[in-house]
Parts: sequence; structure tokens; C-alpha cells
Amino acid sequence: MLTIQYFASIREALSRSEEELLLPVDVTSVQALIDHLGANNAKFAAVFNGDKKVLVAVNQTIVDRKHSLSENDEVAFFPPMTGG
Amino acid sequence: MLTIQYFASIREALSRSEEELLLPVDVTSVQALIDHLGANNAKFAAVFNGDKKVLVAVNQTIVDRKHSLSENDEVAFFPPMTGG
Amino acid sequence: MISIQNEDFSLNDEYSAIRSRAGDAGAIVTFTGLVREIYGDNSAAGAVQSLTLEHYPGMTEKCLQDIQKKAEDRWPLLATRIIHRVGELHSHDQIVLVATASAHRHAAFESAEFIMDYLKSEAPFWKKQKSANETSWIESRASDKTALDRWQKP
Amino acid sequence: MISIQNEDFSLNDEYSAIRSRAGDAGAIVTFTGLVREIYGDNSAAGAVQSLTLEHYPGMTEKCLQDIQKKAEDRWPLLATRIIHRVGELHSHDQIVLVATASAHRHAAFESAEFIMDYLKSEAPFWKKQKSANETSWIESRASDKTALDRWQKP
Repeated sequence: MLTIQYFASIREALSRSEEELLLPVDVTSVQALIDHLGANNAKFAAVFNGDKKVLVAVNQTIVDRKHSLSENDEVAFFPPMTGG
Repeated sequence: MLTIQYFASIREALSRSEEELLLPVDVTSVQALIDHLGANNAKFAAVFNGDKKVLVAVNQTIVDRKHSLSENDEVAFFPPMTGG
Repeated sequence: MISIQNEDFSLNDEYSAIRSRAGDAGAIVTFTGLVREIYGDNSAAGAVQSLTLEHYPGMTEKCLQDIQKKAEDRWPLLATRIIHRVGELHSHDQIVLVATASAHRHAAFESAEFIMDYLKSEAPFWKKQKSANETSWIESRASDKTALDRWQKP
Repeated sequence: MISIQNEDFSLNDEYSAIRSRAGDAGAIVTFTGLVREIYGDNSAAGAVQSLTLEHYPGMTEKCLQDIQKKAEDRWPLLATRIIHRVGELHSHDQIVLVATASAHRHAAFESAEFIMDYLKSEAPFWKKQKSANETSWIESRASDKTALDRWQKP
């Protein structure tokens, strides 16, 4: 089971903070996951194709969208950081 | 009256911390003052011609040895600073 | 040592702790980040009433440990301390503390600035501001990304 | 604000004072210099028992004010504080404090390091160390002179 977490402005725009997903066999990369999530959700597609940068972490490490996914990965989507 | 102060290792090497001097007419620069002071004092000459750097301040500003002197100047001799 | 916490921190307690932990340190640098009244140049929004800090539990700790390790690999540090607050904060509140101790001042200064530069760009914290007239997420600044460049030169 | 004093100082008191003086500061950097056990690599001399700091009263204050002014001209500082102790000190004692406050971290870090670099090379303080086996004046380090180079590039 894939865990997906959303933070900050992404969490608010999507009105969700966390969900679980049984990874479809053809979803093997971060980009494929984004396409999959956006396919049935216009709000999701708008956030990911909008002007604002969306970062992705897999297992708590920032990765690019070509990164491949495995069953049980922890995926997170969030805007650029603004701590400190 | 010229005031002369000595600090740190220079003060210890010369065994004096402060003295006053009526500026002789031919002593118009720091270098001339050093020569004047060293003329009758071998210890003084040794310190000023030794291996270790001696800095000079006139009226509390570091100057070089060509700096010209005036009656009532405050002159100070000391080694490179080691504060902080 | 790293803490993510809602509570405020005491610079004095942290300084005393690092001073005793650091042994023969010659230099201790502390950086404290505070909540400013106006964020960005968005003065039309009015003074900031509050700031809410969200983070990604788990990844935050991992990330700060990585940054701390990078600093310790690069400079001869005797002790380091990072505290970052989360939750709701107000004007002039303390947000973040970085403290470093080393034998000499250069390492203490550089490593504290390095940790802050990386923390700003890489640690998963997000600030939302609530002012008199609006609520908005603070946008990241390009200058925080370029601040990393100086550390990445060969 | 500048103090030359025999007494120890409290980082906490100075931090609180600068925090209230600095108004809308976003960043406060403090540097504390401490007496180390061994000065230089002269380990044969044994651990330092005490350190005596001599200064040039009058010139010291003038010099620190000049350095402070140079920093304030160069960075947008909201407050600065310099304390330097003189007299006899012992291992792990605090010697010097520099604190700077600014809207952003870069100015606070840079200015504190700038003040320390200039203080080391230009303020008339001298340290004499007394160890188990000898008494000697500490020599100035070439690295302290070269530390000024980065501030003097055009």
C-alpha cells in the first residue's frame, strides 16, 4: 500500500492531508502517479499543472518526477520550503 | 609636551609604561623620535630594530614611521594586537 | 542535537548546555530567528497577527540530522544545536535557534550560517501568515536558493 | 553599544537587551569568545593557568566604535553590542561578546564576523598567558590578518 501525504498549500488546495493507494501495475514512477491521481480529479490536475512549483519526496527524500515507485513507498507532495 | 605610552611586550622589554618628552626641534617624525629615544638607550634600540614588529599609534590611530609629529601628540608603541 | 517543538526555547539554557558540552571551545556562535511584523513587502495586508508553522514529521528530523552531519563533516565542530518551533507564533517570537561551538571563530560562524542556509531551503517547514486583512502561505524566496551556491563551489 | 570591563557578562542579559532594542529584527547572531586550555600548539608549556588581557584605554573604545560604525555603514543593522573583558581570566572564561540584529540573517551573520575579524586585528588588546611552565605574550596570527582580506575586496 502506497501512502501519500500532502502539506501546506497543496494540502489546502486538495482538501486532503493523507491517503492510501494500492499501486496500479502501470504506475511505476512519480509522474505516472501524478497522472493517475489527476485523471479522475480536476482539482488535482490543476494543482500539479499550475504555475506554482510542487515538490515530491519519496520515503522522506526529495526526488524528481522520473523517480520510480515501489509498493509501500511513502510519497509526499508539498510547495517549496519556507522554514527558518 | 609629547606623551609616550608603551604596551604589552614592549612595555615589559623597556620597563616603562609612560613618559613625557619635550619634543626636540629636529624630531619631526615617528622615525626621528625612535632614533632619538634609541640614541641614548641600547635596550630601546634593540626593541625597535629587533625581529618583532612594533606598531605605532599617534593620537590613538595607527600610523607608519614617516608620520609627522606635533607638540602635544600622544604616541604609543606596542606589538601586533591579540584580542578577541 | 535537534528538537522540533511547539514550546519556546531559552537561548541562555541552550548556550549554557553547549558551553559545557563543547569542552575546550574558543568560539560559540548562536543564530536566533524571530517572527517579523511584516512578511515580504506585502504591507497592504497589514501587520502580521500570527504565523503558523507546519512541518513534515519524520522527514524534518531526518533532514536536520543530514544538515547537521554535513556541517560536522565540513568543520571541526565541538557541539551543534538546532531547535525549530512549529505551531502558532506571534510577532517577535523566537522561531529557530542554531548554535555551533568550535576551537576557532571561523568554523563556528561558517557552520552556523551553512546550517541556516540549508535549513531554509531543504527542511520541510512551511509558514502561513495571518494578517489583519488576509491569510496566506509565505512563498519561498529565490535568495534562499542562491544562498546555497556559496557552499557548493568546488 | 560598547563595553570594556573586568567583570564577566551574561549572554542572556545582552540577548534580551538587544532583542528589545532591535525592534522588528528577524535575525540575531551572537559570538562568544572563550579562553581555551592550550594556546597555539605550544603544548609543552602545559595547560594555560591564566590569561591576562591588557588594553590601551581610550584607543580601544575609539577603535571599537570605528569598527561598529563600519559595520553599521555596510549592513542594515538594527542593533549591535560589543563587550570585551580585560584583566585576569581563566580557562573557559568568556572573553568577548559580539551580537548583531538585522531584518535578515545574512546581514546579522556577516556583520558579526566582520566585527570580530577587525577587532582581532585592529583593537589594541594583548594577551599574556601563564601556564604551568612559562609566562609569555601570545603572538598575533597571520590568519587574523588574512581574515580581513575578504572584507576589502572591491
